Amino acid sequence: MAWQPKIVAFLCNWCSYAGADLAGVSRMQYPPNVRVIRIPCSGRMNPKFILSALKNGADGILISGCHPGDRHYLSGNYFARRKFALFRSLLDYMGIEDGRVHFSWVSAAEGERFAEVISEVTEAVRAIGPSRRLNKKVI
Amino acid sequence: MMKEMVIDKKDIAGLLTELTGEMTVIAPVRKGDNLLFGPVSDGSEAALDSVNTRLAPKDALFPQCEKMMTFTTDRQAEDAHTMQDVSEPDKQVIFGVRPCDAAGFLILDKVFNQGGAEYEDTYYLRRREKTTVVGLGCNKPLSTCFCASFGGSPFGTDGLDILLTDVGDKYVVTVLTDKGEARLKGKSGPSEADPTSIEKAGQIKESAVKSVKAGIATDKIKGKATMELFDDPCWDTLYETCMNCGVCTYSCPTCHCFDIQDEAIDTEGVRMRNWDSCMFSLFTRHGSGHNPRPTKKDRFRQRFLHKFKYFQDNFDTVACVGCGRCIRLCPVNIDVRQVVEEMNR
Amino acid sequence: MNHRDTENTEKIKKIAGRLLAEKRVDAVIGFRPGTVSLISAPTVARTEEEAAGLHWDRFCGVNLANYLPKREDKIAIVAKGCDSRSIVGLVAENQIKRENLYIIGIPCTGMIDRAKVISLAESPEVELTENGEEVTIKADGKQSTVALSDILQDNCQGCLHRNPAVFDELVGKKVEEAGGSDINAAVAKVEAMSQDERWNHFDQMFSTCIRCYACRNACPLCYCEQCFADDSQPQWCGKSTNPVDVKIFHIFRAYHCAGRCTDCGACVRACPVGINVRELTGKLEKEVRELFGCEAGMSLEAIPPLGVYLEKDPQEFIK
Amino acid sequence: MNNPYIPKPVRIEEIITETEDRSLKTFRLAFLNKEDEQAFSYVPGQFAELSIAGKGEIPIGIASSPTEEGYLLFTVNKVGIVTSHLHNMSAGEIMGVRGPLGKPYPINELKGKNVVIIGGGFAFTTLRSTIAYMLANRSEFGKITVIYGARTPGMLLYKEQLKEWEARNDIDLNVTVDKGDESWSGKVGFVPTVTKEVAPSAEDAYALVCGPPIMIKFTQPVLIKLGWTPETIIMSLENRMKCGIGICGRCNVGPKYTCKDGPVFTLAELNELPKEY
Repeated sequence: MAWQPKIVAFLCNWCSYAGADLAGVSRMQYPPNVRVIRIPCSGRMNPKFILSALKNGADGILISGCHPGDRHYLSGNYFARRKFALFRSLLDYMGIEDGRVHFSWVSAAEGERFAEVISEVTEAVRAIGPSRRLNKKVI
Repeated sequence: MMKEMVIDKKDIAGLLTELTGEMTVIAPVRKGDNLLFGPVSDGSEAALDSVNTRLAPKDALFPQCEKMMTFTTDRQAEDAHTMQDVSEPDKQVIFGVRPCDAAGFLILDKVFNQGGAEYEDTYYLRRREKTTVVGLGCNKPLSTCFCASFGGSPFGTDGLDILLTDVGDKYVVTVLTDKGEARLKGKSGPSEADPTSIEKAGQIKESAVKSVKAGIATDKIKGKATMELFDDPCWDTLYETCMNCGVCTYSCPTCHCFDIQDEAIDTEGVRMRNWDSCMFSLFTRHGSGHNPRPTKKDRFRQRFLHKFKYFQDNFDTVACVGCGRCIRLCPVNIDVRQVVEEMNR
Repeated sequence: MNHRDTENTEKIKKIAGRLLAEKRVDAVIGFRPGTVSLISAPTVARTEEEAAGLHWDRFCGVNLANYLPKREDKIAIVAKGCDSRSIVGLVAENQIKRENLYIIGIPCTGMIDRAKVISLAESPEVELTENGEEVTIKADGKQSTVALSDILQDNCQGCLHRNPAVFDELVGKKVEEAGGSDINAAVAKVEAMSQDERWNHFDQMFSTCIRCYACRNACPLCYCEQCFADDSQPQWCGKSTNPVDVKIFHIFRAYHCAGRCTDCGACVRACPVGINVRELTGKLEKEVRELFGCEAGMSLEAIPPLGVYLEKDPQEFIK
Repeated sequence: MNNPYIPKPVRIEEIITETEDRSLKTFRLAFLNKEDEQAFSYVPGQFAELSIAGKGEIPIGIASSPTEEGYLLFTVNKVGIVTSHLHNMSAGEIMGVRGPLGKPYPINELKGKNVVIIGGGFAFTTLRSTIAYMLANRSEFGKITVIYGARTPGMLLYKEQLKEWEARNDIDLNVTVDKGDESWSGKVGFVPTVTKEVAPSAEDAYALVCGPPIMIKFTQPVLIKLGWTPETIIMSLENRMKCGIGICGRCNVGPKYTCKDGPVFTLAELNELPKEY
């Protein structure tokens, strides 16, 4: 079988996870390459999770939360946005490929958008191939 | 056994390259701004015309990270969950070792072989047995060199199989052991020693030995009770500027503490050991959170008591060879000579 | 021997002696002459006699703010521009009480990089003489003259804030700010590379790392009770020199300093194998300045950049 | 060359949940290879490194006695990575054992003497080994007195065994809890207090004391007051360990290594050493 990208998606409980749910109950089609990890809020997202996932074999990462202004915990995603901006630029600077780590805002009502985001992310990761740069080999 | 030969400096690279055909050759090599011991694939990579390496060559005998065992947790495998020893190391020659660092090997030998099969460190000993150590005398010891304090010398031969003495355009090659002899056997390069070179080597040695300041005294430490030294008020201020990093321990030719860790991806993994440092708080912290050495002061004191008191009690020698690396590399200029002076009062 | 800055040394001794005599403080954290060339040693003076042993020169690079977290006693501390900003950060992060501190600010025109001197002199045993903008280096019987600016630490060459941001007393007069023409020189060099080149550059750079944690421990910002690098459940990075674990350590170490780093250069100076970790912290320092318009430690009132947000913060990278 | 770092494979035969909070479980292990079992010759007080591939090793005192043949017992408190994983394993699974390690209790010196065993909490494990050993060789020892305390009745280890010992008349068993419950009819009180009540005679006797630091701290003066000398009070230390054979450097207490020179020390020996444990 051809290589299939493994993508880890960190979804906030209130918006993006519900969006994924909606996509599911609406029977929307999207690539099956995503493993979802639910987090309480995008503000809970610690960049350590991103590198841990890459280290342990993920080919791509998606972090998704509530749209700014639409958020459950008032300001969590605003703080997260600053953290993500810095971390993303640090990863890029270190030479981690564009298209390895993705961020999106998906609301609970956007099932269709969720499916689109997943397709987009999957294709982007597929295009750059398996992750090697921060993937740990022990033997 | 002892035999003297000479080799032209320009022939050294060729000799090393020839040796790479037989075994791993470890020598000082340039890595960026650093001079570090590392494997060479061609003799010309070796840099012998410089002061001592940034870090001690102990990594060649006691690697910073060493695989000890492999395992699989795959249920299908017959030997699932059981540990398999790694294969034996290759033969190696460590080339260009300074006499202080060679003395450091002798300290490590004591630690890794404490007698009786259950206290013999297989990994160290089998690598040690397959290692030949070629030394390089120090023509110009630095002001931070104090090897003479512990019976060492810039041209000391303890722990060496061969000693090289730089006499200008050639080295005088002093063959000290059968192992050393075997390494040179049949090699092009080394030839009969000429009296002029021998004489010159003697002069260089004499002036180098004179230039090493006597350094530090440790004579009174052994006689003191452990608790007397432990409770000495000197620790209350000596430790204060220490940052508890691992520079001194990791650059030291005699520090030997390590950690054992399992690493696995999916079902395949290794058990490995990594250098560890008594400077780190995690070093002694129990699973429960209790830490017998919770403060910087405790950890600082441990390092010096271990080197100069405990090690003397256990092995009748101090665990320091006077290479001076910790003095030169300490980010906050903690000087072992001053600490020992306090301990030896 | 190092070339002593006699004028400032005398002033520091005097201030420290006075503070101790008046019992304004319990101790003064400053420098004493080093035991080897090219470094001065941090020291804690508790008596007037010890204060008389204090010292100042171009090798007082260590960021003394590193010794402050969780101290309860009354402390006077000698602080350069960058050190004073670290102190501000520690006060803001509740690591030390401002009222327990007496900051002896010292305007700084740069610290000499010992690695650069050793590399030029090809010997660690060096005698330096400073003559205005020039420095004479004597080593191993040889003598050469170089421009002072060429042997300053990279972070000093580009320093934007040479005068202390906060102080209780100033040693001497404020110096002219140099403007920091190339504070991001090292970062710009890396940014100019292609993605693959950048990866290879860092892969190479971190290959000599020995995980001694000197960069972490020399940093005044690294005061966590337990560092993420020591976590075991989960273990964010393994303990070996595996290249992935080494990079993960350095990425997070730098990231943890984002918006807090004052570019004091402590990490680079402490590294025993000459890794320029400032290339990472410098990148984040630049991003924080450019994206959020913040510089760490400039005032006691400012909220750290990751503790606030603006609705108009950049988000073009988010789908 | 014998490689002292390689654990010998064992199978988990049985897992017994010891305490009501499920934090302590006893693992009965049997070697896969007969020759490994024969080579594993131990004395009460020694410990072994339990190894789980992919998780690591932990030093645990041997709770069984060499007189109990065919298996080893280890009672493990759930604290870190290895112990947590171990607690989730099941009978039949394969793991490793490396040892025996360390200096045991001085069994030969105890022979012919009265022996007082004072234990608290989950430190009772190697004391269980010692008691089982002495009872199996009963005639070789004098009077055996045991004082064992736990926080609550539910936190006592080896409950079935305690009942068996209770029923014997050749051992003076004093089990106490800090706080009883409706089902508890035994002693209530801290170990040092019970020690004072029982007042074991120092005459021709050794005391083996093993428990949490707080218990040790208050029991020692009680014994000293009763006329015990530091030479006859024997303790067992615990420290973080990795190699278990005196090399890796972290478990030292002054010049002594807990793994190699200990874990068993007399109080007299410990009095000369820093309290780094």
